Amino acid sequence: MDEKTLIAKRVALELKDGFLVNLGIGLPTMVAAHLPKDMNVFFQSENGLIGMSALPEQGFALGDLTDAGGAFIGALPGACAFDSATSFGLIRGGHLDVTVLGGLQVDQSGQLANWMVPGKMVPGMGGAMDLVSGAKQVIVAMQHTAKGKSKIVSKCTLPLTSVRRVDLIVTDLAVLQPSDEGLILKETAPGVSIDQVKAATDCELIIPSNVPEMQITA
Amino acid sequence: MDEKTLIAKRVALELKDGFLVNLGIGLPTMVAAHLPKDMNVFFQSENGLIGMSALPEQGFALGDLTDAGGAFIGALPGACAFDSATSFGLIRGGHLDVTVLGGLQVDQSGQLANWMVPGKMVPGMGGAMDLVSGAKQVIVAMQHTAKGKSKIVSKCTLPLTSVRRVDLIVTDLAVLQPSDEGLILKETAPGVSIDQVKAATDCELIIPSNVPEMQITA
Amino acid sequence: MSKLRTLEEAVAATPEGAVLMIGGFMGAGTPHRLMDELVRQGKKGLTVIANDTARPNVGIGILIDAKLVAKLVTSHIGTNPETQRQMIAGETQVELVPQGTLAERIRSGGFGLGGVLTPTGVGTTVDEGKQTIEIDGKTFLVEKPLKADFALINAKRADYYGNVDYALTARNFNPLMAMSAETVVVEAADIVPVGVIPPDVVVTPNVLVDYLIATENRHG
Amino acid sequence: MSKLRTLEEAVAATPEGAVLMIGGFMGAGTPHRLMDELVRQGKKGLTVIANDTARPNVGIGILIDAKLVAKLVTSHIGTNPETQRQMIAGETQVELVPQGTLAERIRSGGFGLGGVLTPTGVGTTVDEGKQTIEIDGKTFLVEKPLKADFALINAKRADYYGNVDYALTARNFNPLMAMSAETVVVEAADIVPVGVIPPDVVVTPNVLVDYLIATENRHG
Repeated sequence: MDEKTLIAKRVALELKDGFLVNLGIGLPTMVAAHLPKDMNVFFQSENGLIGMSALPEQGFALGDLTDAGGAFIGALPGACAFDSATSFGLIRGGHLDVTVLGGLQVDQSGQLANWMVPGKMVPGMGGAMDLVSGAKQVIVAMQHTAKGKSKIVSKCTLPLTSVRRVDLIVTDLAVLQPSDEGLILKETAPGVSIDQVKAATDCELIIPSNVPEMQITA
Repeated sequence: MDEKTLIAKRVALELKDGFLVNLGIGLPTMVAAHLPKDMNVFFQSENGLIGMSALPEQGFALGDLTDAGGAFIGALPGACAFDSATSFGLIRGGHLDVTVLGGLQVDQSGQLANWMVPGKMVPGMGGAMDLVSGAKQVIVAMQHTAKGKSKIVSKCTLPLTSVRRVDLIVTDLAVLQPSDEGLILKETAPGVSIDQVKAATDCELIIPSNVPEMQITA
Repeated sequence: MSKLRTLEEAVAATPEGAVLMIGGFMGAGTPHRLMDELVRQGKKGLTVIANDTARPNVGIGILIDAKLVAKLVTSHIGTNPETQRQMIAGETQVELVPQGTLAERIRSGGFGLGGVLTPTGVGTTVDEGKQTIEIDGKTFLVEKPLKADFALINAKRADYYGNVDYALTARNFNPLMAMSAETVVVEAADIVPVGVIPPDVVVTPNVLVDYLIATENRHG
Repeated sequence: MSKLRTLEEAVAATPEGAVLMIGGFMGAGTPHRLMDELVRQGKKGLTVIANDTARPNVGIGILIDAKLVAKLVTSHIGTNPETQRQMIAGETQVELVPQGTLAERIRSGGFGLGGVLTPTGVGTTVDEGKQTIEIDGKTFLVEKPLKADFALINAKRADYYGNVDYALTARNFNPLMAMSAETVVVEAADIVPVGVIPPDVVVTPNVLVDYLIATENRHG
């Protein structure tokens, strides 16, 4: 199993029947493919739809039915469409149960930076700031390191997405839970030791006496 | 012609093709019946409809189609329904061309009181405060006097509906236009002298050299 | 999990003293069966947020008649003399709010906004005790968001997921309230299979709705 | 009076340097014929308020390609390297706004509100130079309303009065913008007789719409 699939499968375990869920572009989108078949989760596309699905078949695309990345999607029976103010009312108003987002950095206090690298990348925050400020649960899904450097740091050096503390961080090495005291190591990835996680992390971790391995089905 | 019909007919002359218009309960509602047949005015019911009409026929009522007073209405072809926030967005946002409202008092500065008589009548302001604050034109349609006392006063003693100056006052005796300098007597009712208007008014009026009579068709 | 509830179950879930948002405008768009059942179960001490209390024996007026309402946040009570009597007698506490402000306060509660900046009411008795803010030389009132424990909603149709649309002027405050309450109870004229209401026609998204009041099935 | 205009007439009415709100999200729900005609007529110095600039040669991206945009108020330019290049080169001034804030700022402009009180952006670079307000112990940014000279709207259908509905995710910012511009221009896939769109299905009320771009009639 590649690292991205591992992360997606682990995040999928956090979703529950009836949840309204937003998946960010990229890795987070992969989560949808790893839900139990009998679980009824509603996916919101922040450009104005609940009930999005993967495009059911080649040739079934419609230019007026796209995701936040502009890619063609499908709509499940029971889908509903709405304008951007309503879409972000759902997000900011606490109606969105879970948002899964990528990250550039998460720090010891649980704050996320994921929209800008000054002088290098200025994409704009899109919906990220509203999603992190407003969702009931914010899950960051990302590689633990990039180009050999940890993305888990003591204090974000990149511009913050929100001052709100995220709820869970799922990486290819570990599951971390931010708390008042710092980041708690909740799980390690299959075959990864606690020391490997610590070595790949640029800040202190709180290590409980028992740190189980992620329970991921092949 | 009775006094209310006179007022309604005079107000009707202020409406123009394509206007969005809100008529208050009571006397203002009568304005709709006095428009030229070929004029296309859109009436907004603030409870959430554009395109309201009188009930076309006995037996054509629907409980889900009522005016702001709860009375059954009709909907013309091209009508549209919306929620209360949108309805007042249209009103507050300056999309409503004209609102015609009743009044308890209007004063020399053009401010209106029409929602409360302390100790006597506490109906609540309903939509009146938004209508007076937000409409492009506010026309007050009312009797000039009530129980022998003028409703046009130097300073409102009743609680104001808004600090915004109304645009026109149409009574059974006169048409008055508020200005920076005070109330200008624009027209007198048929058979009513300037002195009669002054006698029935509890504040100074500005009297132009030429004050025409209202042009009302029988 | 099915959202269907009997009328009795849905109202039983509403504790005495609850804060209720109730849709409707002079009775049109008010969930009438829920009103009747609240009276039958005698739920007392309610805070009601609603445009109006219609008339005695009509719409929300029947909760007033039954003396169930301790506090009322509303734009208009002029058509209900019993509400006025209870207010003057001190039996019901009444907060009068301009209608457009009431709509936006309810919306802002459900949309996660800090409140509403409105010109309506500035310089009137409505602005007493309220914060004002100057923006580009204009003065606005800061009006606070409203939230509720329960929203009681009248709909034209719901599907079994809880997607809802509304009928004409019966829409009014209903979709706003469906965003702003902890538990949203929908009394629909019809409950239809999922997929029957086209996505573009849905006004209230399914995820907002908690209970659907079962309709009576008269055949079969 | 008919609201029908040719594409050429409608765009000719837009002066150079105008403030335009343009619907669409990555091209879906952007009025493409109006985009093409703006480029053909070479309307320069525009201020564009829009969610994004899609990609080069897609959606609003074609206005960027043609260097017509002097100022851009948007939530995202990450998918359009040419917009980024123009920003960095100082050719286009870009104001980045969180998407939900952008939607509410546009709405508040058209709804006559003084602005938006949002928690989004507090404590980030977005709050620089902005007023904040404390409400019941929580801090909110005061974000100002947006208005435009023209709104360019993509619709599924319009009737000849100008009642409009939208298709799926092509709705996005379009109905908000239709409330907030002096002149509203609608490019609809279909223009249908008055009465064809049911009152409950209309999203943008006819009175907001000024011009309807005539569709090509291919029969008869």
